[in-house]
Amino acid sequence: MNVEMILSALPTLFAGAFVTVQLVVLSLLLGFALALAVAFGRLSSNRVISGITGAYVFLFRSTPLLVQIFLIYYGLGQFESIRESFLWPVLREAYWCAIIALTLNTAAYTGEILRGGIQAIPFGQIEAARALGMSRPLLYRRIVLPQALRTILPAYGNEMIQMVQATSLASAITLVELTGAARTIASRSFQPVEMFVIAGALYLAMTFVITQGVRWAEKKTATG
Amino acid sequence: SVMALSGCGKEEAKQAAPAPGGIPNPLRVATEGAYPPYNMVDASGNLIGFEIDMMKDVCKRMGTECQFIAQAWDGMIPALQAGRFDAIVAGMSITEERLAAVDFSKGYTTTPAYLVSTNANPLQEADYGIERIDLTEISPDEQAALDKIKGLLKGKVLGVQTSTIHANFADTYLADVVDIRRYETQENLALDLQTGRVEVGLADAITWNAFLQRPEGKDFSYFGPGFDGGLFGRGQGIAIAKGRPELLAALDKAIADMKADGTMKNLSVQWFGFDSSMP
Amino acid sequence: MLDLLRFGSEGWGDEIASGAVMTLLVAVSAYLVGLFLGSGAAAAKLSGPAPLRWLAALYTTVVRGVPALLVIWLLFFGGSGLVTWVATLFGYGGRVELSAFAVGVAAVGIVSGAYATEVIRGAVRAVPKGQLEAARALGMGRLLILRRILVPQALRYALPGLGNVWQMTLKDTTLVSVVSLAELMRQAYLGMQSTRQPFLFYVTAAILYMVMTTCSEALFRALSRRADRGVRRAVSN
Amino acid sequence: MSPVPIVSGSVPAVEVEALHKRFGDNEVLKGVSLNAAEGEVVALIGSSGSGKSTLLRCINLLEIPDDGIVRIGGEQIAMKRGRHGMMPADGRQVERIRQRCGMVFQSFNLWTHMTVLENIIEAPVHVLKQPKDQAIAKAEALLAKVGLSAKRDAYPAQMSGGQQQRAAIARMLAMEPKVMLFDEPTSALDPELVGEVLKVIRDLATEGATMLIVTHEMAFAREVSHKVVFLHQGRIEEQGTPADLFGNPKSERCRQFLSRDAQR
Amino acid sequence: MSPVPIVSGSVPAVEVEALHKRFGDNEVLKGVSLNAAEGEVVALIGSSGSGKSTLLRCINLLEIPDDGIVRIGGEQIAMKRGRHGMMPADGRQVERIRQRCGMVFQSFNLWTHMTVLENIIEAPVHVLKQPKDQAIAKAEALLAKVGLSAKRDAYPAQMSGGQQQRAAIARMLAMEPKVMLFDEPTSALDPELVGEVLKVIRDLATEGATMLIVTHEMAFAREVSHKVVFLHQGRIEEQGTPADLFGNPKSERCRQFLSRDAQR
Ligand SMILES: Nc1ncnc2c1ncn2[C@@H]1O[C@H](COP(=O)(O)OP(=O)(O)OP(=O)(O)O)[C@@H](O)[C@H]1O
Ligand SMILES: Nc1ncnc2c1ncn2[C@@H]1O[C@H](COP(=O)(O)OP(=O)(O)OP(=O)(O)O)[C@@H](O)[C@H]1O
Ligand SMILES: [Mg+2]
Ligand SMILES: [Mg+2]
Repeated sequence: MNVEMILSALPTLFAGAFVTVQLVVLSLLLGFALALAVAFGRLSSNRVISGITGAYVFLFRSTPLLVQIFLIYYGLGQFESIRESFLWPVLREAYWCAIIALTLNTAAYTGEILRGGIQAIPFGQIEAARALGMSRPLLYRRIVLPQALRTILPAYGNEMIQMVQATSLASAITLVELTGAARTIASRSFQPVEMFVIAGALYLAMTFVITQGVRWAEKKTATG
Repeated sequence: SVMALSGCGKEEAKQAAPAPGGIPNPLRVATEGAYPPYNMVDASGNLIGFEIDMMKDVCKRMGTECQFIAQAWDGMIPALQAGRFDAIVAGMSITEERLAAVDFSKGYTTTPAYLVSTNANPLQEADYGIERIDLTEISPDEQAALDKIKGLLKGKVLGVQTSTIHANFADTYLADVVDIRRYETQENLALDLQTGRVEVGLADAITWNAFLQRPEGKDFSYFGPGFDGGLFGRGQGIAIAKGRPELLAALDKAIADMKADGTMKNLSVQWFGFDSSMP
Repeated sequence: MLDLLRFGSEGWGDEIASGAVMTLLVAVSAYLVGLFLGSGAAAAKLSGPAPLRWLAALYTTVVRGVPALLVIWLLFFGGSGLVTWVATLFGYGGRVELSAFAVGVAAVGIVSGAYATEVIRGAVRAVPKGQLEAARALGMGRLLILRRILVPQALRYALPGLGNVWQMTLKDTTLVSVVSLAELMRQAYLGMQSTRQPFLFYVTAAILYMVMTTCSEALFRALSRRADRGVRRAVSN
Repeated sequence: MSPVPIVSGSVPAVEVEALHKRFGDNEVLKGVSLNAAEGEVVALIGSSGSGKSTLLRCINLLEIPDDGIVRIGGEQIAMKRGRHGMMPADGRQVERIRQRCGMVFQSFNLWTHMTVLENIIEAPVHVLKQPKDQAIAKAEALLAKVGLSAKRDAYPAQMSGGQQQRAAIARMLAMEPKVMLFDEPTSALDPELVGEVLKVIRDLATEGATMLIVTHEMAFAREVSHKVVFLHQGRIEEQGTPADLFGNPKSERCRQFLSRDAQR
Repeated sequence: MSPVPIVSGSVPAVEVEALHKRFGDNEVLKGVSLNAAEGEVVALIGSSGSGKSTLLRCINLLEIPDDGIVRIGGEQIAMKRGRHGMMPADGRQVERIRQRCGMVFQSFNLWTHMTVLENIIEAPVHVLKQPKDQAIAKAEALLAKVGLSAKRDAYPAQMSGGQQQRAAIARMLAMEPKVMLFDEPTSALDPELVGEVLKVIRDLATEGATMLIVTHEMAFAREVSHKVVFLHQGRIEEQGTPADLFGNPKSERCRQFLSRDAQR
């Protein structure tokens, strides 16, 4: 193993890892916000709203993420009208295409998880809040979501970890994130194993941070 | 596919016991089946293509029987090392990187690499003063043309297919002037040429021909000289696990014979439309 | 153009269909393996002795931490060696070759199991304590409580998460093409590369995946309805 | 001992007219009409399943009545015809009315993710927008009143049945509602604590709060209420002052119901 | 009325010796010793939070005591030192004992995914391996006895508090346990139903069942029990026949506790 070569590769790998972290954090944040809307949409008594969100969830959960990334990056780029619209400066960039695709994808899965968590809340808990005159938004913010989040923590941990893995697909649209960086160096340096071991360790570290975070949150929300 | 671990698992490279004389019968040959016209699958699921025909001939000359296995590109080299088959014939270019992991027969085909852009691009108009650049030994003329190309490409976005000799070439010769984008497949590179996200693409002539002949490719053309030799120099070869000299020698002999009696050229013309066999 | 999808030797229909069958076979078997592993690991995490808990934590962290493809490769290239080694311990001499199908199912199942673990663990935690106490107070044994009370109630909380894991497993089957299993995506890719009709083949594959997911969604919904019997919901849909 | 005199009785604080409610085929309320003047304490008695809880739940719209009118402080809850029968026309109005109309549940329904103190200050801080420290001060006073100061930071799962019930009462009192609905507020309490609750209810009544109390303890009903209502199979079979109803029940069914108690 | 005479008293059906239980810093049971002869009905009274529920839960090992001995029908529950303090040495033994030792919970804990009938036949069919039709026949008889025949196929969420409580009692009775632990079995019941439960308990006592009953209703305790035990802050402060304990309490604390009830 060539230590010098590995040292010289580290800056590139870390730069790639930084892009990965950005993708994960941004798409998780945006995705969660969207997921809330999706979950509420699915639970809405308005048939149109629940129908639309249902279709969205179905579409994004039933097709591979890679296909979604491709469609957003290559598919939308096919249309002359999009290339000439104000959207193009954003859609032109692989970075934003990746964020959009990852966000839409995680929102569909997270929305489903959230819906399950919300529906699992015991009836009486919500009634008590209603009886005290809480408005719907307040009820959701103070009672429903805190309790739902507690039950969905493990499942949402899964989703966050899968997002870390999923960012590697962004290398398919030329983004040099961690996997992309490792590949590029590997194909130049003839030392693929070392590169992928390092990249793997970095991914594992990110996963570890998430699992520990979930464990911490679980402990913190445990109530007797 | 997330990671290409080509070259991984050297330590487990224990081959199946070699047959007497070192030539197994049948010879298990892996191919991708998705790289026309080198290798592909027809509508009834049969493997066909230049390499399939060639390999059948090679096997006949070695006095053995070919048994083809269709295998995704990603797992090929590790599976070869693990002894799951004896040879890979999949349009695989002979590169230093791969030579560290496996042995290659002599090359059987080669094609020059070309740059492509839209017809309207000013790059098309420039005079490069030379048709071919042989990277094995770069002459002053060739160096001048190379410098001119670098000058004109400065600041532009160049697309290549990832982990290919073309990517290596771009890394070695152009990395300081262009922004290199890496694509999983040639198809994707072609798509981004059309959207304008990349201005210039680099790939081999056979691949470009297929694109330029399609309706989407009608707005695009080659420009500048073709590149071969040096980095590109070794062409495509048959990969086998390390430490099987008899098999390697037999493959080399069969290929040399096919080149000598014109079989290779005929097959090439039949499948590619021109002679791309290596001298 | 649709001629390309005919069955028989002129068309790709039979190849695509066999790919879809292979995908389903691998996915269903792997999902079952995953549920089995996931239940075991969740049980270990919830109430196992310390060594088992650590083992389960290691399993879920590592397997979820590295790309699924890597797990498949490790099994594909390391699995035969391991099995051979075990076989020699039992006095068997030759080399054992694992079938590609077994390796593919095992690998995807191991990944699926790591995710299922967390879903199941969360669901079990969500079952109100009183429900289990009532069963214990009636002298029901651990297995009986598990079968009659815990599983039916935990299913209510687990089904959405398990649905997600199923979707993931179904899509992870595309990775088994590296062990030369001709699943749907691989067949579509072959057809596309050989005919240069990417649109046709990708759309066909996508539609087939959607058919599979539609059917499985319906199944999960039916299961959910059954699991939710007797539940009074303040939030419904 | 007998209940405090009613302070004011000009406008009925709660008015229910011809209320109907069915679950599937099962008609649980078959036209119930009921008045409670301001400051009046009404005890609801009746056998299990007679619809007492359902009646309370209909009054603050936790259950949507199929038919009938509910007025709180003279304000009628506007209803409209929805997809599945009737529904409230104005969500805001329902929220506003619920703020003035507190409820203690038969099964307590404390929020499991909050400590007792958090349970109590939740609605004052977030619904009434009281400053947090003020809400805490009041919550602590209430906890002291119901004898739960030591359990301030315990979660519901860590408390005994009686402790949960008292916490639920404190949670409602913190909102200082004008109308209070109690669903068996003393079911988990020992005689000593029942006495405490009785005292609290008397105090509240003097301050003008109107109360509807479902109870199984006839002695408690007799002591606490100005009016007793006997519900039977979804109908009001009889109502009157405690003295009248307990002393001299008119309907056969009511006599029978009370006889069991008298035997002891 | 007074309790039925004890049929047999040779071997104590339940024996508790020096039981200790703490939750964190809070010592809830501080050395409780208690006997119940076969066929004896023991009423447990005491203020809220005094440890009554915890004591019942320790007896059938739903809560693991920190120290002390529990014997059921003369059989001592073997304990060993485990990871977190004490634990039962033999899971089988615990299951066997629980089959003979039924419990009705303060919060009912009916299984929400099963109808009332399914709740009742669950343990007889799967634990005692009774034939299903036989179990159903018996369940229906029990439902009739507690007045719930109409709710046979209802889910717990569709029932009133009193209906749930009666279903929980029926679920326990279906196992025909020798020892029965009741945690406030009448809290949600009206006087009429309390009378019914009283009758059931008397019948069971004549048949030789031993019962420990936590209750807040002193009248009920007086009528149903052979022995009354007053628990105060985790200790048994006083015990005796109902006549003695209610008529002439010795300890100051007990007198005070009972005085509230007498006032009414
Ligand atoms: N799981 C627990 N964690 C911490 N404290 C607990 C737990 N369970 C009970 N306690 C505490 O133990 C004490 C006794 O509780 P227990 O339920 O035995 O009381 P109780 O006598 O049944 O009262 P009640 O009549 O109100 O039901 C209470 O102070 C309670 O807060
Ligand atoms: N959500 C529901 N679905 C179906 N039936 C219900 C529902 N809620 C209540 N019921 C039925 O309505 C009837 C009245 O219930 P309610 O809870 O009002 O009785 P209650 O008078 O409060 O009795 P208890 O004294 O036992 O609490 C009961 O027969 C009950 O089974
Ligand atoms: Mg009720
Ligand atoms: Mg208790």
